[in-house]
Amino acid sequence: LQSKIDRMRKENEAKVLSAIIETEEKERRHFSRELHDGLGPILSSIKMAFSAIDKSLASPRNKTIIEKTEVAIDTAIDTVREISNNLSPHLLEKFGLKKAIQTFYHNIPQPEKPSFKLSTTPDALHIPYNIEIILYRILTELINNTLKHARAKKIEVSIFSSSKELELHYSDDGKGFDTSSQKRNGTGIANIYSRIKSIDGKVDLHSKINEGFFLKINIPY
Amino acid sequence: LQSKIDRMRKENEAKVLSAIIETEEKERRHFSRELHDGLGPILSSIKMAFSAIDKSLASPRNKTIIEKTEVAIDTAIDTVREISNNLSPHLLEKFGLKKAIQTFYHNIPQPEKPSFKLSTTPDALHIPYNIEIILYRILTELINNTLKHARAKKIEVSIFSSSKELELHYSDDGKGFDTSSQKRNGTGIANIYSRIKSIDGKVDLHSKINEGFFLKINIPY
Amino acid sequence: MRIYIVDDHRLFREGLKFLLAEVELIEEIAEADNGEEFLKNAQTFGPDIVLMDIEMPGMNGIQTTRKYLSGAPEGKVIALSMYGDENYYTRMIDAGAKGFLLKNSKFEDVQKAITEVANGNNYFSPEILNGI
Ligand SMILES: Nc1ncnc2c1ncn2[C@@H]1O[C@H](COP(=O)(O)OP(=O)(O)OP(=O)(O)O)[C@@H](O)[C@H]1O
Ligand SMILES: Nc1ncnc2c1ncn2[C@@H]1O[C@H](COP(=O)(O)OP(=O)(O)OP(=O)(O)O)[C@@H](O)[C@H]1O
Ligand SMILES: [K+]
Ligand SMILES: [Mg+2]
Ligand SMILES: [Mg+2]
Ligand SMILES: [Mg+2]
Repeated sequence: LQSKIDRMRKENEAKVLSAIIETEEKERRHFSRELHDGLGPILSSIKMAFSAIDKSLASPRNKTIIEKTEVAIDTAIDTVREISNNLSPHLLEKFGLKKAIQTFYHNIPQPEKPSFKLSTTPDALHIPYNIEIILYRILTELINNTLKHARAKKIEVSIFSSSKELELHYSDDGKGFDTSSQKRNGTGIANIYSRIKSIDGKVDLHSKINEGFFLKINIPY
Repeated sequence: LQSKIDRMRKENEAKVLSAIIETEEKERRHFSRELHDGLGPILSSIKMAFSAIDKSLASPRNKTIIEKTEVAIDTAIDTVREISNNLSPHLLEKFGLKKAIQTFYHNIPQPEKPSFKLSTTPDALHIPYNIEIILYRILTELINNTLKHARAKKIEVSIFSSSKELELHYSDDGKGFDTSSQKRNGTGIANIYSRIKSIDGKVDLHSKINEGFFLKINIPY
Repeated sequence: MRIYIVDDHRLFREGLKFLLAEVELIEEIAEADNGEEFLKNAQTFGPDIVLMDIEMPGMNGIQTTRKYLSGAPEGKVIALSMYGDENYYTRMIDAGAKGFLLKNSKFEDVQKAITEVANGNNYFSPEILNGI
């Protein structure tokens, strides 16, 4: 019975975690939709009306104001798209993990990004959506970390998916860090561990100063 | 030991619930802020710039477009404010439950609302924020229910808070409903029960056809 | 007239500055994206009017206003607020602000507020007067 209690305790921890993660995603999807459907069309209509103004008839001052406002409207539209997409990456829903991550990387507005290679086996992955969204959040965090902390030249990601399990490798060749030091107080890596724990998976992280960063994830199906 | 397992099962259920509810609120706060801080000022600035266009210099066609666009901008501003405030009631964070609920009621755009009385003991409540936000969500649901279903003349809310527990009474004098009938399929009241369960509290609901609606909540600190 | 804009949102600040620069009586405009920076430069710049955001990271507009006016009792501050709520309003007025403008105002109202407060009067957005 004691072992039954221990097992229960462990199961329940996983249940709490997966409840948290599912709730997060549900909320995000909900508000993404609300933004996208509620605000998107209003802004588009503002933009459209605006472009219909005949600028040749405007005074120079009015013309400047109109031009400036057009820029601000574009910014508002981009902001809505960005917030909505962070909330719930629509590319992921539509085209799957590979495309979504490639686009995510491509769209990061940073000059001189490291090279980025993503390979999957098989080429056309089929991953359940609840796992796919977890991997998406993890990869975007890992990529952000590399860009923020690593000064790396390259990032490599590979995903192997069989009928029984999924394995993911992430590496960069940047400046690494001392995993034994306890000074870190970010939440990014801790979140990766709890996301993976919530689906009964395993995380291995290796990094040393000047020896890059490597992370392996195993998820049973 | 069997009873220990039962107790654990119950505790764990509460843990899962409270994890879900806390996560919901955290996410909402986060995106509310993102919207409010990121999009709000952009829209304000569009509105201001727009209003500075000298309409006397505009052609009749341009003038019509400008006027229509002004309305659309106001709608966008209202939409952002509404989404952001639903996500995370900023008044609650800044000024507490009493003020936030009073303002919520005041702002409901419905003619001929029932009278609304909210009293608290002590006058200046001090409730932990995690409980405050739960009570806020519950009270807004109860108020919405009264307005949607009850045709009541008055609503009364009282909150008693001691160092050991909190007790909340909510009542309306509307048309009530038959609590024994199982036909109800809304989620509002079910959500109240799970929110209160997540913080180990207790809910008592009384209603009869033509005898109004009464709900009591007890929360241990 | 010399105007100081204190607001953490760049696009909003720059938009406002652009519009104000066109106003005839306004000679110079300074901007800061936080309260500390404004307090450091306020005396040197010598603003006739300060347009002060309420919600800013670090020191908020209420604290900044209080501190500024304790060193410059004749200073004239107009609060810029996302919300018309009475609670923000009273706190800003308590801190010594002479005007209270919603960020979602028409530019016309911004000009009115500046003129009124510069002349030693108070100014509050019409939405606020109606709401209270
Ligand atoms: N790819 C990497 N290369 C070098 N150092 C890294 C890398 N990834 C993480 N680190 C180090 O580990 C620390 C913890 O990372 P973590 O993602 O948990 O937090 P963070 O990125 O600092 O903040 P956040 O909570 O925003 O993610 C980082 O601060 C950084 O020092
Ligand atoms: N104050 C009330 N007076 C009379 N009937 C009520 C009152 N509150 C609830 N009810 C009845 O109980 C039902 C269930 O309420 P509940 O809040 O769970 O669902 P709902 O309001 O119908 O939908 P929602 O999921 O949007 O809340 C209502 O449909 C209504 O018939
Ligand atoms: K000028
Ligand atoms: Mg990180
Ligand atoms: Mg309801
Ligand atoms: Mg601000």
